[in-house]
Amino acid sequence: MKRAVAVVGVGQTHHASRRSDVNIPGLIREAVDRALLDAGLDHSDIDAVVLGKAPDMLEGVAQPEQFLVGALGAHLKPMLRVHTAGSVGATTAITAATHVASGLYERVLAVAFEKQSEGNAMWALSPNLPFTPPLVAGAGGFFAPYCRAYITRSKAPLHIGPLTVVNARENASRNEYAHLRERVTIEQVMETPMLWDPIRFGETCPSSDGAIALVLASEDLAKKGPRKPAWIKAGFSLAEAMWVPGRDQVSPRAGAECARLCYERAGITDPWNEIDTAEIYVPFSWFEAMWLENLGFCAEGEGWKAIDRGDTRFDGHLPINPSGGVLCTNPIGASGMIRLGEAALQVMGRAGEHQVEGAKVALGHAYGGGAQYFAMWIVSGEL
Amino acid sequence: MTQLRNVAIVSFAQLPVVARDEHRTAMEMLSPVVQAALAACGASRDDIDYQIAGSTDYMDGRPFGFVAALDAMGSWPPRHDNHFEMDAAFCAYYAWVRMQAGECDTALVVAHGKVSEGEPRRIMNLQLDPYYQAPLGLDPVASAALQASMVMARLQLSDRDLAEVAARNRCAGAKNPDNLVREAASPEQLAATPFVVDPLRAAYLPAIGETASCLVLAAEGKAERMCERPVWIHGAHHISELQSLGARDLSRSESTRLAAQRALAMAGLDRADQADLVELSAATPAEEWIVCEALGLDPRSSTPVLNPSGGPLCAHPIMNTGLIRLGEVFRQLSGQAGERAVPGAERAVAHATQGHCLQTNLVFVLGSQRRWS
Amino acid sequence: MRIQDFDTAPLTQRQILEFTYKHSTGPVVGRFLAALKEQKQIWGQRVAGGAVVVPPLGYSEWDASTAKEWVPVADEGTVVGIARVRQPVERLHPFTEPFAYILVRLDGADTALLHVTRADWERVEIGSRVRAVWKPDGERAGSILDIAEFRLVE
Amino acid sequence: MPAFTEPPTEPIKYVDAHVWLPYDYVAGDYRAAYLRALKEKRILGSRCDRTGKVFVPPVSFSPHAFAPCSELVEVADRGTVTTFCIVNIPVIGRNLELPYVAASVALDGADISIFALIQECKPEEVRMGMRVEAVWKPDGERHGDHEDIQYFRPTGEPDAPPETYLHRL
Repeated sequence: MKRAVAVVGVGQTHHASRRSDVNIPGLIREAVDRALLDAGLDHSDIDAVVLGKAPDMLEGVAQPEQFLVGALGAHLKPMLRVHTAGSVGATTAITAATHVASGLYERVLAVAFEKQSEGNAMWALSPNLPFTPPLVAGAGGFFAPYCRAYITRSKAPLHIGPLTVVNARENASRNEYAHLRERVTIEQVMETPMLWDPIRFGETCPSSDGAIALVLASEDLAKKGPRKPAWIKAGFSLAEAMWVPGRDQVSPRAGAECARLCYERAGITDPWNEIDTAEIYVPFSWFEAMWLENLGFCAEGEGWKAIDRGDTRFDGHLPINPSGGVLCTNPIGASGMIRLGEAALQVMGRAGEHQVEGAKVALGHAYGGGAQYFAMWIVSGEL
Repeated sequence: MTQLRNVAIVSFAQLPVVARDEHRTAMEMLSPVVQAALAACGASRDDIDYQIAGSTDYMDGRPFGFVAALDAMGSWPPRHDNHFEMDAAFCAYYAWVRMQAGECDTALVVAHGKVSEGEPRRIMNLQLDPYYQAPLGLDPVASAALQASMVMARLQLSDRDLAEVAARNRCAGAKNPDNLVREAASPEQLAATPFVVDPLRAAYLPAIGETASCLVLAAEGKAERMCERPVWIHGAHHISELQSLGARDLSRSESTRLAAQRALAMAGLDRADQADLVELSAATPAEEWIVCEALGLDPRSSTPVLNPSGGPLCAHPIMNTGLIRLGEVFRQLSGQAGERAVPGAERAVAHATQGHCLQTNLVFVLGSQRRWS
Repeated sequence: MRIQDFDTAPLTQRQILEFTYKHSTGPVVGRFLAALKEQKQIWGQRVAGGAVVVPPLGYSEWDASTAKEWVPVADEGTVVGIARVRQPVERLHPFTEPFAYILVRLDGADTALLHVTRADWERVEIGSRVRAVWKPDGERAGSILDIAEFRLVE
Repeated sequence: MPAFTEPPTEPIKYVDAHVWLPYDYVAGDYRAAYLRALKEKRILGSRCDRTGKVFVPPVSFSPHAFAPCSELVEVADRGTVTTFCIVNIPVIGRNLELPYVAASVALDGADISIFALIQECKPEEVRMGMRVEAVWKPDGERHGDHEDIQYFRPTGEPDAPPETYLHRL
């Protein structure tokens, strides 16, 4: 990158299945106001706005960024709208960071939201269309076969999925913004109905309303801010085609390549030991083990063992999703940016009760499409 | 303005705009266009560092419509990628920003939209806020008419003033084989067409159709090797305005004015009329009056040449329209405009827009020479 | 076999994407709509700089600042923009007969309200004075359409 | 003078928006040929001009090699389950008895798997590597759409060896 860029403000809403106390602009403004307050700035300090969200059919407003210009403080400013499926929140933050890195902009506001309670996510995400075979219901039906393939290949024991949920909920209990904050036991997760075998109801992300905003600033301005910024050491978004013979949806090449590029630029040679915590996009329990391998934290077939050993717990060697992650909070379009924002909070030392002690370097990650879109960044407390 | 990186358009391809292609999906329309754009600049798929697509799910009639574009663009091995829910001209802007950040040297910018599958008037109603404006059923034709009534009142424009602008576009557009509407027409003929939503007549509405288009951008050092006559970006900027139609002066385009001001400053120009030609995404002659005013241009003047392509009145493939403006400037300044070539053209302005009543506007300034040495 | 060897008659299919969304209104839009229903009163909000915005959103679209106090405005005002819809689109437009969209600057407001006129669609002009025609009691549901239309003030 | 000092404190909580959008979708010639062939109990794919890989359903352009797929070929109506899930919740618009098995099936002769239903066996009997074949609707009842293949069922052949499917989803 041409110049250093930092996160100087993070703001998010309280996430819930229904935020019917606010409308769409109100939800966004809750996050934006908090991010600006956090950065000690106001709207007049912002040069441009980048908005991300997943399919417009979730809320039934087409290109809603247009009606949200006023709510975003983007009137008479540049404003762009990103949509890269589930990874969109992360891609949006990276797009905003690139604006600052270019030297054309000093401070850019990145915002992502989803207000799923306005519609029906299942319908919006997988309507039956002519000429295409009806898929199984929902994203879980699409991804469950890949979880099965992972289990078969890695010979992972079947409690790993539920154990991942136990860790996530334990973490979310310390995160005041999380949607599902009740602690659960492995037995409780196992008792929930099997929706898409091997994925149980209890191993599935919720459908949430929520928003997040990040303020990104150039090096000079970040240093002047009231707080310690999170420096973006690397950030990339990669994608791959769906119908590629031999494409491996369990460990997609785009994800591995994106991680490799991030490590290379951030000067990381041993992610397992050099990264202090990671916020990774786990909408279904088994993806945590899968991504640990795809991201190069663990060798192939070893991801589940790290979970089984407790290494990914809040007090483990590499705490994964100290916020509770997507398994506890999933406003789809915002989820990716929440990962990146939570990673930033960790290295700023301001994650509150879910602060990982001494976290200096963190990874934020998201994916989307048919495990095709990957976007991630590495942030550090040190420039 | 600080020194920026010289970036050029090195290739452009599109399909002729049609009302409906019943034999190909959006993706089947896109692949050959990408292939043609790459072939035209001698690039292999792997020579491209970055790709970005512009489309909308509602126009595609499905959620995640753009995901299939990864396949249509040949995204294997994995590619650095992005997608905007916007006209692809905004994607071109962002690819340029990435090059300024030093993040890539070459970029593929594509637009797709199977517009004929849906009904744009209904779909674009859903762009309006869901509390006050959308429930009234306002559609883009009616909102454009509201805007037309206001600019006509303020500038004291007559129906004839709209007809003349439309006729100029139609006469120019007759020479563009990629247009949907290719019949020249006189102001009298156009002023005789029926009103659809007064004050807009049938002939004052854009020729909505479908296509796919692809632009290749390259930074200095690579651009010269990919193209004999690269067309360099001298400046670019975009600005949005609030949506509530009653809370801004629809008869003016402050966002176009501000975007142009900054883009022209980057280009080292004072005024848009220093360009030899201007390609606008204004969808009606009334919008063209508004955008021209914001750019300091007279829509009746012959310098600079306005919309040599014929503009959206001759072909408005939604999501592609802005990108095609850049494509047209490339053709003009690189000597590939055929019969409609503007002789001696060296500098141009291209404009793209989003939303009802010119809510968001993007202005590019381009030239046949490098901007920065 | 090449694609030309097959029946290439176009294969197309119509399908309707249909869904009823439930948009939360939040406190400001929700109270504005409640006033239409219960009070037959149009309210605006004063925003930074002093302008009265109608209909209100709770914030200023100009600078994103939070709106200040509620301000009642008249249900009568001046037309600033007109679009006469000759052929309404079924299931999109609010009428099946010709009508006009209008932007009305209500007395006391600094922005214009988007609405419709059915009865006076041909006669209304920029500068015309118009007044709201309210739906009768019992038919108002808390919607912008609780104002049935605007009509010329004779 | 207005009769009220402020709007009602109790807001209208929701605005309902009935979205009604007609679309007229185009199948495209390749998909049309594929669907029409189903009527004749044939499954078509397309072969990549550059790599020879076969895509099912046929595509006009290979996403893999970014080259045209000019040749249409017929693939078998039987293949191998590469992976699957057992679904316990209903699909909108499809009347299926729960639970059912949704599988990735690699048809013999194809390089891409299709999603398919597996029936005529208990869900717990389905396994990766299982050989399955299409069960077609009877003659005269096929209309050239995806429903022409009702589902796939086990063939009873020995399972395919793991190396043929484990890394091929």
